[in-house]
Amino acid sequence: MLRLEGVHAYYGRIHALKGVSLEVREGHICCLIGANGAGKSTTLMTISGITPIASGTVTYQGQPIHRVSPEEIVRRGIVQVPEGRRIFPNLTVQENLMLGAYLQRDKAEKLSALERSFSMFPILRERRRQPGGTLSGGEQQMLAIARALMGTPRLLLLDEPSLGLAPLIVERIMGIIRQIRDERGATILLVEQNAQAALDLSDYGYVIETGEVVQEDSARRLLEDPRVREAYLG
Amino acid sequence: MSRRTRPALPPGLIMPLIFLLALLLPWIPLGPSSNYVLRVLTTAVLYMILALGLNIVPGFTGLLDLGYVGFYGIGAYTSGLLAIHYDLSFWWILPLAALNGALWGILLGAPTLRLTGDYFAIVTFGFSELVVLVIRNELWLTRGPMGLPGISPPSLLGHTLTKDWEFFYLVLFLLAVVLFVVTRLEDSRLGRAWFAIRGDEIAAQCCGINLIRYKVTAFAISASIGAMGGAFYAKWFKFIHPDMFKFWESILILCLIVFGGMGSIRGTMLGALVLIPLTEILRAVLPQELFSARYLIYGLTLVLMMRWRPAGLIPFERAQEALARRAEARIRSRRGGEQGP
Amino acid sequence: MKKGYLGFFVSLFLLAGTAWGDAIKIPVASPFTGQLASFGEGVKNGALLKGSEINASGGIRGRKVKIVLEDELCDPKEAATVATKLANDPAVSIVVGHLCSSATLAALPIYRAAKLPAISPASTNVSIGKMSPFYFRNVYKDDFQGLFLAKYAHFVKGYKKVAIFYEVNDYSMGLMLAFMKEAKKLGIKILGTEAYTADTTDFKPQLTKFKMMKPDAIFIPGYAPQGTLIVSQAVSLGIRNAGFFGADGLDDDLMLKNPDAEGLFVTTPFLPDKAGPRAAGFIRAYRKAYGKDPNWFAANSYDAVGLAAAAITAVGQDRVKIRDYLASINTREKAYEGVAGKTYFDKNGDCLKDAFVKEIRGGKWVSAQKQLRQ
Amino acid sequence: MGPLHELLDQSSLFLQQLVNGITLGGVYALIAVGYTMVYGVIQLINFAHGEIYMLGAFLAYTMVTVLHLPFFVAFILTILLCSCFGILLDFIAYRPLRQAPRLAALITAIGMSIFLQNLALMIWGSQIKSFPRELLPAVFSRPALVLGEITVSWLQIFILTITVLFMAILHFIIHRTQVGTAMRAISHDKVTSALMGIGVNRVISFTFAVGSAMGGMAGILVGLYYNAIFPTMGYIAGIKAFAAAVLGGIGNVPGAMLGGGVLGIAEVLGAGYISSEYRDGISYAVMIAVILFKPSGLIGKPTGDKV
Amino acid sequence: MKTILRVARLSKSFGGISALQDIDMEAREGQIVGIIGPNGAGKTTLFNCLSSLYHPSAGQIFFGDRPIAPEFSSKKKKLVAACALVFLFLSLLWTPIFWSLFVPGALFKVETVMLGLLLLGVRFFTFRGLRRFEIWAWGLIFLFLAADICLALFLGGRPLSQDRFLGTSLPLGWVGTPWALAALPFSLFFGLQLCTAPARRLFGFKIGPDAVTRLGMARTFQNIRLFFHLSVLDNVKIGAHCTMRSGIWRSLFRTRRQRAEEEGAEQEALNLLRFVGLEQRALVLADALAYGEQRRLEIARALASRPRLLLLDEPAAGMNPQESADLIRLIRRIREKGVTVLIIEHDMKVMMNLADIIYVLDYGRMIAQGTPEQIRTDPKVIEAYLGGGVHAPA
Repeated sequence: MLRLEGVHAYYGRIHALKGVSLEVREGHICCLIGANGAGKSTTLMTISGITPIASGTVTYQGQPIHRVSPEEIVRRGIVQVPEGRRIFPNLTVQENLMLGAYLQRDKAEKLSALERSFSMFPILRERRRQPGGTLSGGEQQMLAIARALMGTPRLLLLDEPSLGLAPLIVERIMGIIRQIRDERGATILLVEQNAQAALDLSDYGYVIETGEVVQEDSARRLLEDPRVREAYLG
Repeated sequence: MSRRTRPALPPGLIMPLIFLLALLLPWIPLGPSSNYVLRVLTTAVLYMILALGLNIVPGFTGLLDLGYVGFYGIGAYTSGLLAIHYDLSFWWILPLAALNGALWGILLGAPTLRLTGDYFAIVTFGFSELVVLVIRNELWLTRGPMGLPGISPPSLLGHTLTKDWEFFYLVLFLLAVVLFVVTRLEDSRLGRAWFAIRGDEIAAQCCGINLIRYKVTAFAISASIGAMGGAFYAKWFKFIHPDMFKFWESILILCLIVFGGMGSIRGTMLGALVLIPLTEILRAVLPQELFSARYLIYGLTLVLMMRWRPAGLIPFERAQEALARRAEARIRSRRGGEQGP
Repeated sequence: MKKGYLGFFVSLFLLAGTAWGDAIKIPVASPFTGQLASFGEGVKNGALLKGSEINASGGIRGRKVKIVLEDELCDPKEAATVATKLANDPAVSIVVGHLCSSATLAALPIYRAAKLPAISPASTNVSIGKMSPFYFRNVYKDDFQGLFLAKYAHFVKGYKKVAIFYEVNDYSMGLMLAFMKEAKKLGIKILGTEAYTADTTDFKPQLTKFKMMKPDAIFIPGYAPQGTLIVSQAVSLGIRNAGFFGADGLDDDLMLKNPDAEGLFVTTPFLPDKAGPRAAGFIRAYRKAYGKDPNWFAANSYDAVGLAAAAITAVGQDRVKIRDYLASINTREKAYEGVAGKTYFDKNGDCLKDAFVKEIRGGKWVSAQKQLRQ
Repeated sequence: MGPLHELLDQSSLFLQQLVNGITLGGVYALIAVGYTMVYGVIQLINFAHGEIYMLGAFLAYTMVTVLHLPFFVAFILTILLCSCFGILLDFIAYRPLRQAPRLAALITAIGMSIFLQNLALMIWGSQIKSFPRELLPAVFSRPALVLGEITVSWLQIFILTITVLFMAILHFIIHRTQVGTAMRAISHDKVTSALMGIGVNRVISFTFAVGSAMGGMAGILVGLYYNAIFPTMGYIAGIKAFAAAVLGGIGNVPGAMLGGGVLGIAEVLGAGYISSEYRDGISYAVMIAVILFKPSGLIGKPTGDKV
Repeated sequence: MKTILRVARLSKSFGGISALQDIDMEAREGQIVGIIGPNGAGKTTLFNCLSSLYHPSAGQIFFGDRPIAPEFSSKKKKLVAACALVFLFLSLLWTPIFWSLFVPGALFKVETVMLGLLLLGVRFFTFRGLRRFEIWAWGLIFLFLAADICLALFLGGRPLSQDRFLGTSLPLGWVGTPWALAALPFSLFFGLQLCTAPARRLFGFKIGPDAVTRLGMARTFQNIRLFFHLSVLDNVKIGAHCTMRSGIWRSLFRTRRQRAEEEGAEQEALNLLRFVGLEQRALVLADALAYGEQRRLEIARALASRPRLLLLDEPAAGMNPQESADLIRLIRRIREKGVTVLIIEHDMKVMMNLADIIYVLDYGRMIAQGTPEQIRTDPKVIEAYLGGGVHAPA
């Protein structure tokens, strides 16, 4: 479904990606694990078309998308939940959600999408009139995911959904991610530091280190790999 | 140091050589218009001084100062009033004007320098407009829009300066003084602190640099150089008028340093040397209707420079590389000294 | 044109001074562009007309005269640069200019240092006269004009209470001070003074204040672009039974476009129908050349060029001699007979001339029925 | 004159000044909206906004006098042209610098402002132009309301109505429509907005278009009200409108309205009661004071810089 | 071992969301103290509070015995508020009265009322600043006094009618001047009082990051913050800023003292660069360095201020294993120089064999503290760090 080949990218002055190649298959949950500053977020940003790539290709359903505007990428069904949630704190929950369906022109369609996300995250319905900034961390993460789902993505990019959340909530979020794949049929590319949680959930995994993919395998085998255990699981 | 190109001359010699050339300039026979050429060059050197002064704030500390002309005006009026009411010699007036400029720089800078960039620019702009308003309206002090005529020319050892070449030498001398000050400060603890502030305010703070204090210092020095320029201007023109210190002047000077390279001393001087005579050339070349709109070209310069060459003709980095080269020479000579005996 | 110099800096500087060949150069420095360009236009037309007339009658001592226009935008700084350029040009022996007093004051020290005489057709500021022995003007001073206006307002119009709305500039304030001084003597009550700056367009706060004072008249010692706005804003505020008057700054056709300005009167140094017989030819020629009536700027600059030409004819192109010649025109008997009356200078280079009053009637400038003689 | 009479005079003077001030404030508010919207979305002080206001006045003037269009057609056309011009300005000058340091964008804005001002000087000359009265709807020059000594003209009412109307429309656009929500989102976080599929540049262009339309409209109204159009009119008005925007809280449309009103009244009362020489000084002083003591303005929310 | 840093009940919240809650920790001289926790746990916020870039919402920080973030007891807060209020009322009443003393009838003039209203607004914000212990607010009070004096001078001899050309006004207010002169020493005294140490102690002003650095606490940043346009050597010399003394005049005249100081700083900077292994790169501009080199340069810059406590914010981020190993050696050597080190790292492995004591932050709270051994086996840590249900290998 999505394929990166030899992608080089710069983050400011830093050569953040040094030839990353990876592939996400339709219907899979695929995860990208690595330390801080390894280039995980940059990878997602290049897929979404925010960070321009210096060389290499990104293809989505057979078409190159690395020269396409972020807007068009979203229109084609790749939606990202950025790191640190990045909800709009001054907008209400409902406005946040409606922004997720920005490209959807049909009003009725929008409302039904809103209804769906409220049924998936009942807590958001209660808080629909509150500014996004007043939600707790977990609620914000749910809002961020719900907002991304409003655009009915075919490929969902999740950047560290467990960031700064209490373990119980992390578990819930992970459950939701699986639910999204199962119920909505979306393909998911998950970037995580919390390797254990991520690998538990995923079908396939990549390990990224200082801008290079150093290991890839099915999630189960990665979990058992001594090197991965040593490096990321403490 | 990959980008480095070694100059044909030792770097320490270039400036004195240029000065020497400048000193010879009045004696090059240029026919009847040589005095006109000299006057244009005097203006250019005056603007070099002003640009060097302004450069300290946006160039060294990275804050956009739109109120520079306010200090220029303060200097000019200090000079004019002191000359008229107290008949002081130029050599007293000069430091007094600089001091007055610095005083106002501190007064303005202390509360405003904690503002972020855009707001700071706006406040300084407001300040310069207020200065012009005060000059224009306080008749008892400045004669307002009547201007201040009859300022006596400067004198040296009992000789009153009247000739154009004498003023040219005087302004060159001032330039040398300002250049001395600016280059010395550039390569000192103070200069490094300014550069640090320009680079990254938070990191600079975490290096122990008191932002407000160093910004205010920069502002005060910049203001006093501006005021010195104004003092010379008043003594040179012998007449000053509030209209001479309008916002346009600030823009013109800003344009000089943007064109030459913000933060680079040589760039700043080059900017003045190119753009000021250009005005005179435009006067000769352009039809009159277009000449009155010549600021169009300055505006365009700002826009285009920012778009295509934001660092100017001689970028800040080049100046820093030059500093590094100087440090290298210093270290090498010290090593040589150690190994010698 | 000067397009030929589009080359090198140096050659440009070298040539800029000397390229007009054999003709006698008489530079005219005034604002020909900028806010005050409409005043400069009169200066330009008058000077050019005189120049071509001199040439048509055989030039000065057989040499042609060339009027060189120097634009200084009424900006003191520009004026100083222009002055330097002229002062250093050996082909220039006398300058006609400048128009604005601030420009004149900036240029003065330079002319003085270069011993270059200059005649201003329009700088009325009081302080100019004493600044330089090389400076002359064939226009009256502000103090005279202000005094004259006060007298006129008192004796002819019979105003008792006057409010003054002045611009913050040398011209306007000089007029105001002179007016107030005389008004005090004559017993006119000054209800108040308010100021505005040149780039203002909203005069309502000040006018509202005037409205409550109920003045007989509002004195506007400013320029026409603002004057017309002031008048129409005053009328729109409901100031209806007050008269408006100003000085020569308001003497501009711009005022005529404003229907509210009906009845406004101004002083002027030159009135076509009150001028002597000498002026008739000038007015005819001017109408023919430019299709309109000359204003006082045109008349004065016509005279100033005439004076310059007379001086050159008399003593040649030596700057100091020209100055001495001009300074010697110091009695009414020796006066230069121009289209705007006789011109002779006092020891400061100032001149004493009559002022006339004209007013707007039926959308046209007409001379006031009652004139006041000195 | 009895004391009662004087009191009456004084109070009607005050009321008339208030009317003048409110009208002036309405004009400031209309210009200030352009600053506020652009600043709100991309944190840029669009110095050239005052020039758009000036262009608005000149375009309408040209259309009325040269092309002989009816006034209201010229009015609409000018507004449209101005908004196109705003988009163009953004496209040429600011878009290439979106990633550049803010200083660069600010200098570009100043350069653009000077460029436009002098361009207008070149095209239209520096002399003050005014709308020929016979080409305007006659109602503008008639007083609408004369209450004793107080006069309110139809034009004043027209200006105020338009100001209030458009402020309401803008408030609606920003808070109730999708593009308004997008604007607010972009002002907070451009990257995330792009990730939501919002065409960031398009929304910014829209912002420029709306702001410039308001500026152009203000230009026409001022041209009518004071009957004076000249190339430097945008410079002072622009700065004062910026002061109004800051006073109200920059990035905040009702704030612009409030700030404009307060500044207009302060200026007129200041000119009327304190010193007419320092009239511009009052605006500058208010602006400096607000920036120093409460940069977030009267009703703006403070925004902290993140480390 | 002396305690060098003590944090007590530190809390920090941003607009209602608390990033740190009730943090207690301390560092002793010569220790390497680790702070770990997952991303977003509030580690960097803690550092920002320590280096005074943020002011904590509550709690205290002591560096040695100096308070960096003094806590204001409610009693003290009330005292300050009362003082401020009294001052405000006094000055509000005082201004028109003061003016009316030399401007006849000023009390009843529109001008006075309007200016009074304007000043009322300004004074209101001053009042707020005072309550928030912002030092500028006190500066403002100073300014008010100055403004009153200037207005006295300015308006003094002038009749307040619009008509200043007819009135006989003197350029300086000969009536106002004595009053102003009388007020001057009073305001000077008052202002100076506020700047002196006892006043500072009473009101407990916040101190800025620069002051913290001068006290001997230096730091690095998670996202590298170098002066990229300057040379590597100059970066380190800027770090040494607070060890140097020469000001404008000495720099202008290049006195012997200044030259010696510069030379010394340069030598020390070169030594430090050798210490971190960047000596060869001393004269290139910092943006030409590779990522790992930039991190080391940041450490060198921080060391140049001769700190007693060094804060390292994720120094190993983005490094490969080889580089992190070098880094660990470097940090050990720093400790050997007698510098206490406080490290943030989310990578447990680095911390385990480096730190003497580890604090674990999670979700803004301190959930555990102890030696690496204790931490490794703490169930709460394992849960927070690795997610529920999994046990880390012992």
